[in-house]
Amino acid sequence: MHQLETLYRQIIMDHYKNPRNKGLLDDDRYIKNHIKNPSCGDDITIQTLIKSGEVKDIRHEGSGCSICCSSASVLSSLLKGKTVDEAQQVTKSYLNMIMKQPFDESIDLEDALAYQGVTKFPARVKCASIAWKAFEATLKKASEKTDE
Amino acid sequence: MHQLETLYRQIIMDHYKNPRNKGLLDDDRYIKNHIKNPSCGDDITIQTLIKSGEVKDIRHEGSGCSICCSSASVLSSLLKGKTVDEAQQVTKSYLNMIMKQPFDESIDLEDALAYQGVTKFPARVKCASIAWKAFEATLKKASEKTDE
Amino acid sequence: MQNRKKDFPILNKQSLVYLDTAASSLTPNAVIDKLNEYYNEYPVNVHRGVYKLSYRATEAYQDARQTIADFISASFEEVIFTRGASSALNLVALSYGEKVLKSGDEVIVSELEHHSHVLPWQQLAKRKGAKLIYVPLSKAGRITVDAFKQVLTDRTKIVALTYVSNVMGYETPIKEITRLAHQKNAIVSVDAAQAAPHRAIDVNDLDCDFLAFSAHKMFGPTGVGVLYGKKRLLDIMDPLEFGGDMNDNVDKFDGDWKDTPYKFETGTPPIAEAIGFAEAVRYIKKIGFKAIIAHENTLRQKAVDALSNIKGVTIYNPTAETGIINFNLDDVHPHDVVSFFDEDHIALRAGHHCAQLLIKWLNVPATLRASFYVYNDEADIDTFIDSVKRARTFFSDIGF
Amino acid sequence: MQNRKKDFPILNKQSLVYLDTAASSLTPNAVIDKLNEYYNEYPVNVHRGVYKLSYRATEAYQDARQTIADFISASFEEVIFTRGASSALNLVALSYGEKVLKSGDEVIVSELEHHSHVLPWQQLAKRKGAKLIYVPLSKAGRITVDAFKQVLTDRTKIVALTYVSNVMGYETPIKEITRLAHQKNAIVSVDAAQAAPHRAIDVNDLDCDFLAFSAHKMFGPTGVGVLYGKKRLLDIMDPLEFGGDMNDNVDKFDGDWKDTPYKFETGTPPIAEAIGFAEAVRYIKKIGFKAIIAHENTLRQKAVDALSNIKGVTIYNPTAETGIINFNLDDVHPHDVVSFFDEDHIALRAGHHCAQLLIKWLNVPATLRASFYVYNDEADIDTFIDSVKRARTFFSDIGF
Ligand SMILES: Cc1ncc(COP(=O)(O)O)c(C=O)c1O
Ligand SMILES: Cc1ncc(COP(=O)(O)O)c(C=O)c1O
Repeated sequence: MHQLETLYRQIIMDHYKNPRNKGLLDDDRYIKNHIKNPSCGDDITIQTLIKSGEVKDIRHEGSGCSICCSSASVLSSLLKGKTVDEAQQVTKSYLNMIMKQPFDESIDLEDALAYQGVTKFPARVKCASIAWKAFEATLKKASEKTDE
Repeated sequence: MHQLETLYRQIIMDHYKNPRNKGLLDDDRYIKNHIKNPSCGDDITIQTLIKSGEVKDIRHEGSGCSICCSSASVLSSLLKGKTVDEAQQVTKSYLNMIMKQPFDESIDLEDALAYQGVTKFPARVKCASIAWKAFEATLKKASEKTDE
Repeated sequence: MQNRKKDFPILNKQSLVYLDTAASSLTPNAVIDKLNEYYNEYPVNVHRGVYKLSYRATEAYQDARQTIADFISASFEEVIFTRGASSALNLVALSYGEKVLKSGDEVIVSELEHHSHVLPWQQLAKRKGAKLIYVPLSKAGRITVDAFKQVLTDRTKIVALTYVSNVMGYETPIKEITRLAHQKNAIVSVDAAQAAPHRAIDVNDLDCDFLAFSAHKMFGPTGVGVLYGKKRLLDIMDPLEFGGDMNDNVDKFDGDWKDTPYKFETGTPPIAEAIGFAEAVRYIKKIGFKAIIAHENTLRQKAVDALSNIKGVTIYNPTAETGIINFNLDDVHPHDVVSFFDEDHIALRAGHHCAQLLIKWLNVPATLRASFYVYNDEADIDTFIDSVKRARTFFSDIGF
Repeated sequence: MQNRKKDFPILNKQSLVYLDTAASSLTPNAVIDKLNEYYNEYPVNVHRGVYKLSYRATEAYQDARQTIADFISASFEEVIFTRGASSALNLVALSYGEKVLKSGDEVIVSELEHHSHVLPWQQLAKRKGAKLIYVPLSKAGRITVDAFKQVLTDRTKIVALTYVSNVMGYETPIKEITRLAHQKNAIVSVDAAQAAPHRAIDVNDLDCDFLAFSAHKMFGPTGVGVLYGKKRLLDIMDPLEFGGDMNDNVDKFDGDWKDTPYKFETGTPPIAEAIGFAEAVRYIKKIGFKAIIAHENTLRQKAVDALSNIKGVTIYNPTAETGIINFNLDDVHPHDVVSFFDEDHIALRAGHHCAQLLIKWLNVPATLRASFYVYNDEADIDTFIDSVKRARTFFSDIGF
């Protein structure tokens, strides 16, 4: 078995080939965040609709490798419908997991758990994090808006 | 005896303390050459009057260490009155001598022989060569003028 | 070619097939030893010291310049040490270009250019109201003399072209282009970052006006590159940076500069780097370009032949004359493929290779690039080809 | 201070009293080893590689930036790697100065400046029709807050001053000057090339806007320096050089740039050099500035006391607070003296030290400069003083 098989899990390939929630909407109520990975050219935009403390919708668009594109799709299906607090916790757990930091295992990462294998490929950790970082920035923007 | 004594010969000190032919003239018939040593700030101008294939007069002005200033004085007294050809040969011999190249020992370097000691102080070779290099450039200029 | 792997410490430490020379070459012992010699024996500043150690450093630094001048048949004062090729190419635009380029003038570039040789001119042209003209590439992606003739006009002031493309490995007919450009009084700036490591360069023969390359792509250290310029042009150019060691007399409200090359090298230069660079040049000369070219051709041909027989692999530059292969596995993003190679201890590059215009011209999101140098051997090619085959199967099997 | 000589290979190879740190410091084993580690174990390019070796190089390069950011209490994106301090100081003038300076504006500099911190502003001011204003130096040659107040006006846009003079060793009251300058909305550029090796720097505490230094004066390799800039200012500045790795999207006729620090670092950066620089910073931290300052003060005081007792020696900066002594043997050109020291295996510098304005202010043709660092000890001072005494006798005896 090639080392790489531990990375390309079936869930990941499924989201890569059949991305959920793909394509951006022309809707001002959404918060948009765009992140690029200078080291490999991955380029993802995450578009999020937040209302009454809940993540109502997440859309994504971009180009990149399978890890990068699939993780945007996984994120969108996982966090849609969650409260902002829950989404924040999942995001934090996920990012800690792929960066080999301690993370709260009681939080259910569901499909996103498939990315645990990326820890063995440090050069690809960024690919798996970029969509989530964009979403994290979205939550920050949203909380700043609420504070106003 | 300090190593340096082989460098600071009496002739050198004499020309340093009592420079011959010092000070530039306001005379258009003279050819002027100015050289700087970027590595230590020595700065010498040599002014030469050449007529009918003879070095009629040499003046010099500048600032620098004792080796640099004295060598301009030695040069001026040594080459004044020589034919251009003789001056050229002496200059070539002198520069070869201080750069540890083979040189024609039949050519009498007179006082300039005192600078042979500089070969043991490679960092000072430039100091001993700068006036002579300026004079060499003068001869080149002169020969170009004659060619015209 | 004799086996050179033993000259490279990294190749004796681990299993590694290094196919990323076009990004940076590996460093041989000779160069590492030279750097150590500087730091162990005379790690002091140059130019201004009158003591022996500093004299030694100054001599070594000046010798380095002469060695590199000789390497390209230039003269001492035509060789300027810079931070690297990018910095050197920018200097041409920021000093020479800044001085001569006027509104309405034309600058010829190409889509084969590395960003470092197109962006400086693009931005200068925008600022000056000059026009950036792209040589139309041939179907294969080449710069041809015929295409160049189509864009050369009386308004052409600058021609800025790459000597060897860092993605396609094509050699530009610089000599003929320079001859034509000079007929129109245009000057020619050559990006030789990918040429200098692999081809003998004679600037007199080429007759180009500027030429730049980097040490780290030709066995040398990081942190240093070279700009060659014709003395006549360097003489009329203004320094870009002002400061220590580039000036003669400094007054409160004015100063004057030294002659080239010093007026372009303010501050403490990359001393160890320049000395290491010269050693790298000596290493190249010892092997000889004839041997280098023959060796790279052999490896390249072997790899191209094998790759052509693998289904689902596209080669974008099958006819290149230097040791670069630009390819993709169909339907698999190159970053995915590169991880596969990495696990097989094969290092090669995926991305746009700082040549987005070419990647857009190829109409792909990114490509894989394998590039060869003297430390590669036929066994490396076998390992590489075997890995490509298994990668092809792997990615097909998991559903790409 | 424990004896540090053993950390420096050159001091174990030969008899050497090295008193030219202000030009370049010697290089310790730790830094040399770090450079070797890069060239032996992962001598590859950064940023764009997705394979393990390149990842390691990228991480090491990024860690280096963080280490240096921490060293001056800056943040990661405020640290730009340059070719050296000169290049860094020029970047401030050529990018920030170019953008904001208008005709009639005033730029405050001083005669204590190294050429690299006065010429960039002098030339820019000339080009822009701005006014260069010199802080009048005190009788001792210092920049004082009072004198600064005299020249600070509502038209002051830029204040460009040295933190520690490389000839006089004086420390400028940068913090107070910055406070005053900010009241007039002027920005402050600090040349810390001589400060960073010898003083803890906290850019937040100083509140200066830009600050530059070089690796080679603080145990690091040649070929690299740093520009610190406040993020807010770096954000509005345009890149100077364009090319690979500083851009995001590149189109034929336009491109956009990455954020700071990357937009200022086109091309392959000084990778080994930055990594070695960070190791140098770790070496300094391990010793600690408290110990460094105490040690240098001890040596300096001992040397000044002894020199003051030698007839025919003039010290120009007897009250300096850093380890630099600027002096002359009366009636002997410093280049003559320096050869004497050289024969005694003492390396120190003679000349204008790239500070001609100060040399003119002192009204001498050139001076001798002895500067101390952690590898010097009291025995070095004894050797030095003994040599000065014998030199004094020697030159007097032969008739100077
Ligand atoms: C005070 C000062 N500023 C700037 C510089 C320039 O540094 P570098 O030569 O490393 O560019 C120096 C060193 O010569 C210096 O002493
Ligand atoms: C063709 C070409 N030009 C210029 C460069 C820039 O060289 P450097 O990154 O050393 O500045 C490169 C290397 O990336 C290159 O391949």
